[in-house]
Amino acid sequence: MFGYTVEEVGNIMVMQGFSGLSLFSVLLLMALGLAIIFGQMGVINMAHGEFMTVGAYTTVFLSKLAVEYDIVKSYFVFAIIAAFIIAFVLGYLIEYMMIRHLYKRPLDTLLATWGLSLVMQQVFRSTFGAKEVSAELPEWLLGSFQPTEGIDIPINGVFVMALALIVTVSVYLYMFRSRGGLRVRATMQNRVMAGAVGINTKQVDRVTFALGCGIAGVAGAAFTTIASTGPTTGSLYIVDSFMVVVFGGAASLMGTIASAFGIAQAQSILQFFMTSSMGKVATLMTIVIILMMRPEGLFAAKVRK
Amino acid sequence: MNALSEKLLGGKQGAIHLAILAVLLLVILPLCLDLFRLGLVGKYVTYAFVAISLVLLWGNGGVLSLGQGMFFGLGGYCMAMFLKLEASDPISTKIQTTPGIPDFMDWNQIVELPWFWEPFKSLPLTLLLVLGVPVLLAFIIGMAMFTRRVGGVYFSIITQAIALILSILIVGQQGYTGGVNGITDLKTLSGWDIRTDSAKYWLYFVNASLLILCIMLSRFILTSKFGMLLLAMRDKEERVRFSGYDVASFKIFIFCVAAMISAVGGAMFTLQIGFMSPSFVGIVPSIEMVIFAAVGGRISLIGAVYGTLLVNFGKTMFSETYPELWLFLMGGLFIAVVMFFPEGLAGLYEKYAPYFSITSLHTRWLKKVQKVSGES
Amino acid sequence: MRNLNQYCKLTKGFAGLPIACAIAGLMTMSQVFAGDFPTAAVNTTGLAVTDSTVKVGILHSATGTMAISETGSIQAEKLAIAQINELGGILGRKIEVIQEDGASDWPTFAEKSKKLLENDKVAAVFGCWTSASRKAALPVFEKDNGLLFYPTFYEGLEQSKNVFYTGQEATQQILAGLDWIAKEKKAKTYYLIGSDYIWPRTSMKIARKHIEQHLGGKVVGEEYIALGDTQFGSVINKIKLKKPDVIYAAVVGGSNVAWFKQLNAAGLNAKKQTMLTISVTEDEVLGIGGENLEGFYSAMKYFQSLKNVNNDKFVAEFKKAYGEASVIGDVTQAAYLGPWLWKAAVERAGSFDVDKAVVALPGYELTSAPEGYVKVDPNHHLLSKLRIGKWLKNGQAEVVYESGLLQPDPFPKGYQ
Amino acid sequence: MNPTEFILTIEDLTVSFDGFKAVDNLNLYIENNELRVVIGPNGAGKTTLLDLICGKTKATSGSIKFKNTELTRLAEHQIVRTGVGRKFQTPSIYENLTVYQNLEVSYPEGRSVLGSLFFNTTHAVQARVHSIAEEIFLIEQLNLQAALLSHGQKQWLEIGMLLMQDPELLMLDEPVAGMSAKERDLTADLLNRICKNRSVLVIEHDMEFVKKIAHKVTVLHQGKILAEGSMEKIQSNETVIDVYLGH
Repeated sequence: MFGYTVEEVGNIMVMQGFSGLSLFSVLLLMALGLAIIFGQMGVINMAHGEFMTVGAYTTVFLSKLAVEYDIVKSYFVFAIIAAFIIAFVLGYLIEYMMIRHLYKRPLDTLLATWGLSLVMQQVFRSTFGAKEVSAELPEWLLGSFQPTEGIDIPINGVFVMALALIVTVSVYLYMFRSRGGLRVRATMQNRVMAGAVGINTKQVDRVTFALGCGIAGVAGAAFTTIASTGPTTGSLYIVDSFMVVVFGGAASLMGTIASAFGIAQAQSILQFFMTSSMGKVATLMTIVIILMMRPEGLFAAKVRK
Repeated sequence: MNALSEKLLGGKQGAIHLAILAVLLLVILPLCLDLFRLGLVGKYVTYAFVAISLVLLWGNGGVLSLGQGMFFGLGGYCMAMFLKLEASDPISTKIQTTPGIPDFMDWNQIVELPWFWEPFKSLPLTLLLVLGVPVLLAFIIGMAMFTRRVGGVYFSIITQAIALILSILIVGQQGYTGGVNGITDLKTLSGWDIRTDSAKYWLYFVNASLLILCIMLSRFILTSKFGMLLLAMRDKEERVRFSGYDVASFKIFIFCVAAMISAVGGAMFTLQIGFMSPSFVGIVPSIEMVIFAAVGGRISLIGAVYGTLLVNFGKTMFSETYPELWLFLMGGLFIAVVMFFPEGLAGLYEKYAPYFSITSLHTRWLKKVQKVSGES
Repeated sequence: MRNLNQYCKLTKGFAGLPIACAIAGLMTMSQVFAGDFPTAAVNTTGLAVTDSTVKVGILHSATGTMAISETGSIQAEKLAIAQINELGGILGRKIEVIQEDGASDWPTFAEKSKKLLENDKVAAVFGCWTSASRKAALPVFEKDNGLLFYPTFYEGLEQSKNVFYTGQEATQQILAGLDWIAKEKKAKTYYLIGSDYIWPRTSMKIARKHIEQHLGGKVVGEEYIALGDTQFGSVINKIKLKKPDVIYAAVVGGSNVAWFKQLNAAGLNAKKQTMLTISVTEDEVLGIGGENLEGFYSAMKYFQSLKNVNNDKFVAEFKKAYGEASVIGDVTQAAYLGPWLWKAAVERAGSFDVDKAVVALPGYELTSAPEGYVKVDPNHHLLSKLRIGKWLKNGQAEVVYESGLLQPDPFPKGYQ
Repeated sequence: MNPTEFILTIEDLTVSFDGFKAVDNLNLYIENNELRVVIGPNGAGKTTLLDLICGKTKATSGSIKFKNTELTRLAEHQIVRTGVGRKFQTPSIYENLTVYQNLEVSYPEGRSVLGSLFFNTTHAVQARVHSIAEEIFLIEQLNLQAALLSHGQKQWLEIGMLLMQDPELLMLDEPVAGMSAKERDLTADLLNRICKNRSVLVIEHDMEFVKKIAHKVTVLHQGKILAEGSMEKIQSNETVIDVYLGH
């Protein structure tokens, strides 16, 4: 068909399916942190992308050290953990200094965090320079492996997938299987009541926000394997992240996963059959139209008003 | 004063404030600034249109659109398309493969003018479309979202996405739109060279006067029952609905008006700066313009204008002295305004102006006098 | 007195910057003094020229997404100006720089050019990087009759009295490169891919015409990626399906890094796939990482690894000024030429007046450019050579091919 | 029985939220100038019933006829315009407007976009605002910001806002919640006065108050009508005592 052998087409379909999946895990990683911050707390964190960049720069920085001490093989795991911790702490501070004063005014958090993102970008620029940098990656993260001739499965793609899976599962366990998560959900559903039963809601807010940022940091670290690291890298991700979360129906983790999957498949398929930029437009367009018809997103439960 | 002027000027206070602004824009600034700085002010004023549109929509309507840049951009593009057609007459474009069409089309192997460019051959039609296209888009978006009661954050994010789509489209379809370069190298408006100094002065005054007009229009809307209903909706939308009002239609209307005002700003931008670029349609400018309004103080039309002027002067000055640091200031401003003076300039004015007003000075002076006389 | 004075100047110059002076030796016939050129005579159009100084502007993005690319140009222009000042400046006048930030925002470029020309009355501006910023600024330069030196390789289709283009226009960069790859790699099928804006699209248009009409090759795919898009899975699969002999790439910015990283991860490395790109210089390599580029080719007029006297000096100077780690890309070098060319123009004209300088420059031969000999063409572009660099793991390129001197042709017949 | 005698005719009305039937196959008839009180334990579906009538919630099946116009297909504001007014459980007024403005906004003219733009506060309007304010005991507070009113006064203000619309059917969800005994008496008089030329449908828990006003009482239980009739009859009704009064 179309002058290609069946095998060729088969291989492409396999790889195409895979790239759909890896795009899915990329979007999922981007969105998870936001799903917690926006979905659970209703805070519109426009600086989400910058928290990812924090993770990315952490990785780059550590990779430089790794090269010096010649531990390139193993450092990446630590890098991810470090990225999480740093982004987490930063998020904790930001919540304390800024966000907590704005819970009553969601649209204002949007403006304030936008301002924050500008500041962070400039901080990156002044500390790491305006030029893009790349992390020294361990061999085992490079290249691809070939189950059969003609099929290449990108290793970094697999890596990102695995990471996305781990993060998602742990978020799920935390939110729905742990006391901590219970407190979070309680607080978000009924702050007053939660306070009344002795939950330190302020603390919960702070940790929840920080957690979201931490996950963003992990995402950023992971993306050093597939994309660029520069002062303005974060701005590449922010809109997509919000699309995923909103499309999924802000409050639900399942929704986020589902919408990440849907968007990823749509985009990778459209971009295969149309030109890349038109593919992107088509995807966004579809999302917007669906959102207009179903504003509460895909997975919002119908409730009795 | 009678009902109408009352509504247009918004009472004695309003009239005074408007007059002060008018004098500042139309007399003082032109007198003290050289043409270059005045040109800058002219540019800022075009942003002020967007700022006041946001005062209507966000400050009073409680609906934050992160896509006002779209309407500014569309207005600008419509104007630019007309000017571009005029600039690319067969003689001046004879080196092209197809003379008589805009240069960027020629570069993209387009051999005849696309149908949607045709209307922009006539000025009246163009002026109509400058207002019409953005309003139509706003109407469609509004219909789709307000009738389904999409509001608050969701509205903001969706408008943002639409802005993104539009900018990707414009950049992608460069054969028809000029792509990322925008529509550049505009020369004359029906034979009148808009690049000359005299033209610049004229355009500045037209621009400023239009702004004053738009403020009066907005005043009219806000002081009417419509304005009161906007406030009511922001407070208890359900109640308004159950008082027999079709809430959606009101929101759609104010959204369209806001789009129209922004579009006027865009068109004036094109005329004064001499080109239009997709960098206005995107997300960043849309959000920056929100901060102009916020600095001015969301609910105050006049405040929004001062806010815009202030922020942009700050931006220009600061970026001249410390090119690499102005982002800190800009970002800091966003945070500070939101956290420390959500009322913006207008708020500060409300708070401190009475203290300096003639009457209060007078009374304080009287007190002093009495005190003195009392002692003697 | 004057001789003594001259002696001091020279020693100072030499003591301060021997290398720069050596360059200057080639560049200026002899040391000159403000005294010989009364301001009234050399500046009849009210530019910011005093008896001892002359103001110029540098206009690039120090902030925003483009700062990534434009920083190098700023550094190079400042370096050149510093060296010129060390040599006693131009017509005995020291150059004062006014730097403005374009902030990666085209309208701002227009605003700042206006400021530089109308307020600061600078004698020349070195700046702009993207075509969009140049297009925005151009009308201002033409109206105020300013003088702009533009460093980036670009799509051509432009020629202005007020602009000198020190980078290559499309045909210079594309044709020779394609000829080489077609001959060298026996390439028949090509896959064209670029970011979605005017420069890649115009370049690809020219490339396609050349491939189909002159090389008898076939374009099996043409793809444009939205600026800032970082996901290439599908595009790469399309390429795998078409199996082109050569990928011809003009991807820029953040996308560029993602493109190469994902291409490699998908198994399309230099061992399996030939790629010629026109958008990767040493600057980009910093972000992409040598290991992802190893073995791919770039078509540029300059590479840092170029072996010649001028370049050795230039690289040494640059690293001295901006640190060992700093790298020099094609555009950075082109930006470095700007001030020197302007100096030549002014000195040939014996005046700072734009009109005089503009007519004086064409025909000038700059023998001391790091890229080697270049000549200013009447169409305000430079005659220059094209090199093909093969990227090494360490982020440097090995020059594997060097063309003859190429005539710039901004409006190429048969390619439009 | 010929439905046209009734101002409101509800037949086979059902609504279910994901299977849970909040109102189940309900029939209800209200006559002109009748003051009907609906009582019932929490979750009986009282508020949902009002939501259904005024269109806040869409019915799953069944019909609601008001003066022979089918309401189930109309949008909220259209329903209001047919002459149905509804007061919410928690007083819903415009806190940052004055009492006067609250009433003026509710005046049933200039309801279209353009209408509201060119609406002028005529003497007629002012007169009406004053008379209503008189009626709801807020004439003194006309220029007070609504946020500053007491809870009871807010309840009255909302009733006043409805009266401005001069509806033929007035639905009140717990009008005396949070009122002092004195305020309750005043409200009772108010309701008895205003139901002279319109029908009123009240949801209330306070039996004393119900006694004072009710012409007829309907008892809802689990979305169904348990009993209907005069207060005396209801109070003597075994099942009712069982499920409700007994507790």
